[in-house]
Amino acid sequence: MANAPRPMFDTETLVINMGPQHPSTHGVLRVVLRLDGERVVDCDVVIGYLHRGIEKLSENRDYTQIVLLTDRMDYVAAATNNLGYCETVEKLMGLEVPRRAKYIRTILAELQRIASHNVWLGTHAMDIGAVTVFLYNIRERELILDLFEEYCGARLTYNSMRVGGLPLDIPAGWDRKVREFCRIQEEKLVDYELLLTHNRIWLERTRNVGVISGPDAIAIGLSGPPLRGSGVARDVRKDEPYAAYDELEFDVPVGATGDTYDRYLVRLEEFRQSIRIIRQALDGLPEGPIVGKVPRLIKPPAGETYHAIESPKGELGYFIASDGKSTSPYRFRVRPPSFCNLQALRQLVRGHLVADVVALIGSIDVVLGEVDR
Amino acid sequence: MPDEPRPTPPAAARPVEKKIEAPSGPPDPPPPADLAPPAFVTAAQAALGGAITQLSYWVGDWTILTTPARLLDLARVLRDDPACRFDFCSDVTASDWPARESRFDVIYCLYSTRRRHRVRVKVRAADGEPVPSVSGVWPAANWLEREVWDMFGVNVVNHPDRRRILMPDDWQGHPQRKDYPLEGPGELLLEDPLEWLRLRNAQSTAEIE
Amino acid sequence: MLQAYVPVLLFILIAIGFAVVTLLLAGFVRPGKYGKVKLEPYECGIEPLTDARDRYSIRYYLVAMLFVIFDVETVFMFPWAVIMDRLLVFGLVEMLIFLFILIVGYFYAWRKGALEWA
Amino acid sequence: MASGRLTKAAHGAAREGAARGDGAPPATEPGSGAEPRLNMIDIVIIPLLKIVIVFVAVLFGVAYLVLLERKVQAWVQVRLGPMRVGPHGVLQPIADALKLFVKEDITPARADKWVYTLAPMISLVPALIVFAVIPFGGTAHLFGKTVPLFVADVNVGLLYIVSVASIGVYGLILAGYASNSKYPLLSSLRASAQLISYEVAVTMTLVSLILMAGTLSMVGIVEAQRQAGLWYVFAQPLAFFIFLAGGLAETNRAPFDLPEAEQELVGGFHTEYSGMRFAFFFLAEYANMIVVSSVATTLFFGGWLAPFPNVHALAFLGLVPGWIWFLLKVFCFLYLFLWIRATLPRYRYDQLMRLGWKVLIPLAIANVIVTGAVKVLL
Repeated sequence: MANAPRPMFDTETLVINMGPQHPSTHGVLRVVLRLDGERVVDCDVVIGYLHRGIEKLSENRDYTQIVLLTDRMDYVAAATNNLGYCETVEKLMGLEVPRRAKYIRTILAELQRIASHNVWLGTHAMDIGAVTVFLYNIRERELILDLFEEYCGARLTYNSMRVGGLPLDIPAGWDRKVREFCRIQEEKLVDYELLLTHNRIWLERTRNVGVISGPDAIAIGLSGPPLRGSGVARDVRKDEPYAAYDELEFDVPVGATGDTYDRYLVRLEEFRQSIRIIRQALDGLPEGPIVGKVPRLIKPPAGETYHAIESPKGELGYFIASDGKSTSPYRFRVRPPSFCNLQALRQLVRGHLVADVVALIGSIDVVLGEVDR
Repeated sequence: MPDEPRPTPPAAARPVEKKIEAPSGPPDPPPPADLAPPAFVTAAQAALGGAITQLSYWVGDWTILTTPARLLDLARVLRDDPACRFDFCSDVTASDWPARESRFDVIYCLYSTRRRHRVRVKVRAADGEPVPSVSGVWPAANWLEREVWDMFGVNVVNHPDRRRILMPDDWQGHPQRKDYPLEGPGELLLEDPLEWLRLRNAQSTAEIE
Repeated sequence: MLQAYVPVLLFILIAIGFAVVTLLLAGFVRPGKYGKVKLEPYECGIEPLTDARDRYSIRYYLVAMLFVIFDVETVFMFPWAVIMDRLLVFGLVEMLIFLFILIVGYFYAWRKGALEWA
Repeated sequence: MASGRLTKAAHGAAREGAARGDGAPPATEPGSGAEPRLNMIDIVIIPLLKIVIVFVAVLFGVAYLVLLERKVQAWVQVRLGPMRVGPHGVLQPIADALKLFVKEDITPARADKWVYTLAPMISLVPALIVFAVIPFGGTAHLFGKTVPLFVADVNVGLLYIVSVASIGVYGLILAGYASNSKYPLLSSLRASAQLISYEVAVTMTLVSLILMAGTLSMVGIVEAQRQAGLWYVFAQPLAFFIFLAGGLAETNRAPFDLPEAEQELVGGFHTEYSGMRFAFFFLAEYANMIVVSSVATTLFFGGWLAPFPNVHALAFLGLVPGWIWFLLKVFCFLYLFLWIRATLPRYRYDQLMRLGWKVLIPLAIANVIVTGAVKVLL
């Protein structure tokens, strides 16, 4: 493109802090940009402003109490965090979870994925300047929060699962409301697409912005929609099924070029796949208990394990080491998908403009509560 | 010094205390005799059997233990061997077993996006013992190793960018060590308590101003 | 002829007066509690590492230069456009020559990459 | 000190204006033969009245445009918008103005204090004084006198608008520079690059309009449209679209609101501003929106002319006073602005510049050539 003699135009670079107090860094992310005009020469991503030491805290809490701490990591998708944690402890203890609990967990996790993607789409579009989509998405997310409120009484940090199953069965009529929500969400998806998918400005702002190839994405540790946007069909739900995913049918959408637009398309398709999963799970929801045989005192035998699930942001992994003597984990480690995805930001933004930095942070979909823990 | 108000309560009499005396490491049980190791394990063994000090199997997870010196060789084999192809570094973390002489376990959780299998690699390292960085093998390990350094003080060497990541740059101590109290740094643990106190007071006066 | 400008002048005076008086009046009612931190320039909560008034990218100057060239030439066309009725073919040919020079300059700038921003 | 200089300059100008006002009657005396008192009324009092009315109306309009924007955006976004201050929030602008009036006004420590104060004024004043030459209507009969519904009809009206409007950009540049903060600086660089780029395209399209009308007077252009029986939007659709895009860009409105993109530059050049000085930027932006809408209405949509003058069945439309048509048209433009803002994402800097320099300017030049050729050949 630029056949201009580059060096002639070189000037001193401007160092500018984007964040931690910035409207588009999705919390307290700080990106130190080195700019030549508006072009990003280099950047340094600084995190840790929301570090609360959840890992350390968890090593001083009971296994049952930790569920509550996991809520505070990816607060946009708290139930997913609960699910990952509970499954890890169950794996460590060899607990069997009743099928009904697995199905309800799947429904909750997928509702949560839709809620999280709603927040993502809204904020991402707003970062690029399309304000209205945000309000639409928040409207739909509100319906999910209502569903969760009816299920467990909370709207943001649910504490909605427990080791071995669920604390509560679904209330009467809840499934009907979930179906109703699915219908509404499916309709509204068309609205979002009308506003964005074929919008020329949207295309110009997202196409060929932050392109990352499949092998590069794997190497830098991307997971979830950003990885799938680069054409790698990797989804923990398919590859290492957990909960009830092995009994449900769904597709894993992948992108072609790995740019911001592909990541957008992948997530939009995931809305539809999640709705599909929820419908199937509701159709096949088995009867039975919601809690398996769980010892009164949760005290796994000595040993350690790593277990990953597919959170809305990517691979959410838990590594738990038990010493076999204590009722709290000896080592509790979370592999937050946002943390690893955020690492790619530097690679993505180099050579792009300031406006793209914002678009790229949005397209990675980071939640700082999870990055910093 | 005694006149100075103590910045935090002493580290003694905290629940952490009872952990320090406790376990000396995870059992890392060997695989049962009737269980055939998967292809990636045999391939790794065939490629550099000497590097694998121990093999462990627990609740479905395979763990390969190795030494810091041979870590990079093993990492390359695991990434490049056609039977392994562990191209995705899920996680790098550590755990602290202070009762043991080489107190840190550095744990690498690997995944193959092509073969769809997982393995963990584990390295035992003493405090200050150099552990080579694997970020040359998996660029994803960059930040993860920074976190390991930040939280545990595992001496990751040849790292392209070894800075603290979650804690402030001038932080003293490594918070996820077992002898680091939950409520924050007591002066007992500090590498140089006087220096720390001086910095802290200077900072708080600066804040007041 | 110039009478028509009197109201314009009055308007300008009133507008300036409005701006000045409002600011002065606001000065009497607004609070003024000053603190050191409050007066820091905004940089997302971080103390600025460097001064903002640094040298910045030359491309901005390039835009300014191109603007001056193009805008001045456009303004030249205003009187021409007004009396086009009288100039007719002569005026058209003259302006085409003028525009031709402008367009040559435009394509020169384009080829040189002066129109590549960023 | 600078403000002192400014007021002094203003005094000087006032004296000059007064002198001219006094000096004018003798000049017209021989021709008109009327008593000088009447001339005084014609030249000073009536314009003064009109100025005050226009001025207050513009300020009022700007304040309520803010409310309108919030309401329109809210309706697009299925919510209610301001509802608390007064019924349906109609008193919201007053509350906003009052709040900004009594809000603390901070000058950053390292800012250039005088420039910092001057910048918002430089931004606001041109936005307001453009209204001096905008014809709001034809004539009205008041108290037995025929009063033209515009403050002034100067023979270089369009040139006046172009030149005055381009002063406004200095406000933004100086604001960014004076703040001595990086976001405002980046923003003011963006603003200057963007505004001057689109200025070229817009000025160029105006040339083709002048070719059509043969005059620079705003009133003259409307009259020319009346005589031609054709609104220029139909004769010059391309020019209209270039003007619209350029107008959006020059008023910093979405999708070209890059200089104040709050998601990137956190508000841009007015990041550091607060209180009344911030309010000035705000006023200027919305006043500019009204300016662009008014100019577009005048140039392309026949100003105060009623639509369909030739259709007999719709002749009753001509009974509606011209200024109502004018306001209606302006309102439609403003609504379009707000609607666009609620719908479209934002352009990126390089795309914006590319659009301006590589698309709009060539199109505008081509349009001028074609218009000139057609005019000569027909």
